[in-house]
Amino acid sequence: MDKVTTAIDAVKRVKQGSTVMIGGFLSVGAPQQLLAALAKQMINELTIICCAADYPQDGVGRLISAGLVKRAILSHSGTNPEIEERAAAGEIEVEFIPQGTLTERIRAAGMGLGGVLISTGLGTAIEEGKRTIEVDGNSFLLEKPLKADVALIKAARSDHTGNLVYHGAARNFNPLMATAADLVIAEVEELVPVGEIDPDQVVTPAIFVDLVVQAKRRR
Amino acid sequence: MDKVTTAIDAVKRVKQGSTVMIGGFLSVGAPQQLLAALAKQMINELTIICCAADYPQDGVGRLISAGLVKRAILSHSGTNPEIEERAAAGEIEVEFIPQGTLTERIRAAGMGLGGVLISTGLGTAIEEGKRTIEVDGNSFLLEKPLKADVALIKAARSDHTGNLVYHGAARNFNPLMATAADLVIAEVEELVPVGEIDPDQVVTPAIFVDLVVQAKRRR
Amino acid sequence: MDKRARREYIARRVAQELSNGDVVNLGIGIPTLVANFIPAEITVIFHSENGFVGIGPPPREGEEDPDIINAGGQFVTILPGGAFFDSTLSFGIIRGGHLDIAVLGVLEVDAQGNLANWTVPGRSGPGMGGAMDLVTGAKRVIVATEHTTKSGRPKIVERCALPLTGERVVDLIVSDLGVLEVTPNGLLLKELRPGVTIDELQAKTAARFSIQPCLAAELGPAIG
Amino acid sequence: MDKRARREYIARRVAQELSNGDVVNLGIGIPTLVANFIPAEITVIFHSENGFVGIGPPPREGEEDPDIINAGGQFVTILPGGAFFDSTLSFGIIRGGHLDIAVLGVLEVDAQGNLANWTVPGRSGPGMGGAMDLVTGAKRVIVATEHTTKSGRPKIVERCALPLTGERVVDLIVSDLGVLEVTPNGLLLKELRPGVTIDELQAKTAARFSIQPCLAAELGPAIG
Repeated sequence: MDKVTTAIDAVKRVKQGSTVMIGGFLSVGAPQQLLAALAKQMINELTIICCAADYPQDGVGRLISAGLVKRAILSHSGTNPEIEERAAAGEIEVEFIPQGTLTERIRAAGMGLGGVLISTGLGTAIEEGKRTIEVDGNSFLLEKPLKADVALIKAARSDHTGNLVYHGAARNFNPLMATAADLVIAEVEELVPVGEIDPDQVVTPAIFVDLVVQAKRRR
Repeated sequence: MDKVTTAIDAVKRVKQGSTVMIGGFLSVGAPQQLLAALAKQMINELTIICCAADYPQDGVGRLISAGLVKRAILSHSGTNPEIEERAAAGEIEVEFIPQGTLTERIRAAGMGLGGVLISTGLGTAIEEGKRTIEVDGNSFLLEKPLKADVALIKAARSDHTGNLVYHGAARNFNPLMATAADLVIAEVEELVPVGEIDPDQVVTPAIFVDLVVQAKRRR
Repeated sequence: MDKRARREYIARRVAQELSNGDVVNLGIGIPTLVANFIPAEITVIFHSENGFVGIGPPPREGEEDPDIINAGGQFVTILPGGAFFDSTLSFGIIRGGHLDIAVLGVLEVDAQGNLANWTVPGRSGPGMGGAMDLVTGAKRVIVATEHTTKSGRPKIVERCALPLTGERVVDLIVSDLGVLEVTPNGLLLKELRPGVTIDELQAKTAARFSIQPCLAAELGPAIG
Repeated sequence: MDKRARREYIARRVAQELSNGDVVNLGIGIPTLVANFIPAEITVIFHSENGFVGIGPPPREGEEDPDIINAGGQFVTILPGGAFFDSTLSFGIIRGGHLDIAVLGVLEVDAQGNLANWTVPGRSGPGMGGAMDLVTGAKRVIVATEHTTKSGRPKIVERCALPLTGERVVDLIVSDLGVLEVTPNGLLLKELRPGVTIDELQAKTAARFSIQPCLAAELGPAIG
């Protein structure tokens, strides 16, 4: 099954009000072309789930700057003054989650777990509204799975069915988000025929990927 | 740091009564040379954690046939009549865990989770003695982390510091067990200088591996 | 119909339940035969719970890769476009809703969709392996089984007596006599194998079932 | 001592806490400088929470790989023997006890080892990033900080007033004035920077502390 399409056609599947996971860490590994296409489509009222707010007009910052985000679930926003301004103005609701808890909550959704027990945040503001579970004398926070309607991810290399390989620190949240959304769109730098990627080296198997969009390699 | 040693020297670190995780699925991906060395050392009263009982005199079956196992925590024993005979005779205590629950319990130990919520086994004998946790109206079993003193694993390729790459279905439990034991000993088919394995292709980073033993490649 | 023909009938009928792009896990026994009957117009991806997708045909003799076996321990191949992974991801695929269909054999299956296939009382083994994960996690669970045991005892029962593998997990039962769906109102007979009478099926089934209206109509006014 | 010398003093002193083979995560600011002072006789592996171990020196200009940045967003390199991974494994390394030491800066640290470094009340951001995971998960947490804020306010306090990053997580505090250990009985002064008097340190510290006996002996009978 050939899953290759254009960025514009792919992002048309994102609806107003959708929950969208976006890969990348400070825009490295972010699907820049998909984000640009989404911003151009002006699909708004989005809830985004991402590692950080990246930079104004860069990475997920493209959606924030375009005013398309209603709610942001992320671990860090310090590199993007625009999200902080919009949060202060009441335009964006921001929820901060410790980065490692965010990774496990996304993975839990992808791997079909009902939740995971994590000690990060015990004794801090993160505890609020969460159940504490004791296991063998130790306390943990019950952290629930975090799912999305759509995941926009980025890989270095793909075949036409969506077997993905990543490069460097651009891997980050992309493989986990690929497992945790109803629709997974992968922007890839290099597109190769099926059979060219060694099955031992595939990081995200094609069964997780719905659409593949070829991006220009930056270097 | 060069971590390469011999099988005999490596398994001397396993003590009588230790809990030992052993990689492999029906002996594919099992550290055969380490198991042979361990059987030769006659270190007994072991608790083993593994996917299946493999075959008599093959894979973890080597330890079972040698009478070194006091307790086995695994998902399947149907290929090894010896473990069933020894269990019937009261020589080995056997605990069965659904295979997917076993993977997550090992991973939970490796990744520092206090537990995971899993629906597998609800309404079956697996429920016995376990806490049921409701999350948003659904029930799950609270599954605790499963740790070991030693993990004996197998990889296709390693550098001298223990960066591991796997081949085919021999990967199975090996990468997760590498994260969940105090001492991790990896048997590897091919040993290469540091720097020869592309950092994008490493599956088990060397920081998880304590000792590396070179095995003969079977093919 | 001999045993082989019965088994092939079941496998062929299960294959008709598959759709293009489905990710499918086949259990040992009759389910494995399903791979031989995939309609030519669709592509199905087979999942092997020991760690890959894209199971291909058995290797030619002498070309076996010792590291490529299926979950039954037999040498297989991997197709172009397949991928290997570790056991956490493999069971995450099952548990996380990424496996469209699991096809399994049973010792017993009942009117509520409960299924028993992993152990009998009084034995220590052999353990459930990945069966509990498969029946709980797969989006759709199809039982592929001969209608009765070798000794003629019904496998489809009102309530499983053996230790359960999964509770209310079965969606469809395909046997050598017909096809039954598990609905919230109990079993629904959807098809009879051509040549099988409703009386034969009824005699060999230890559970109540209703008959799908269009099938009842076909069978005549006396039935249903 | 100027600011740069103070920062280098702290980094050099933290570096002495590292052992051969340690896996270490360095926070932004003074902690990053620690990498410059690793004793020649040991090898330390630096972990970058955005997904790799084996952080190397910054690349030469024009040789930057756009996909290889540290957690602060700066271009770096990866050393031979390093490995990339996804964010679940990266935080699994931190949470699972595979990270020997985390070195972080603080806004406040207190006598119970509580630490605040992620936010101040009245601001929406910037979020904790990976800081909560690092302080909770690392086997040993070392705070590397100037002893007071720019305006001279003590950073070491009896009880943190700012929102906590972690509760009872700090093991050692290395400042430009000295080294304090967090013990079950509160803070213990282990070292004074040469030239710093106990009076100066006491004046700039807003928490009670005891003095390690051998240091007290050095300082003379009037103290401790």
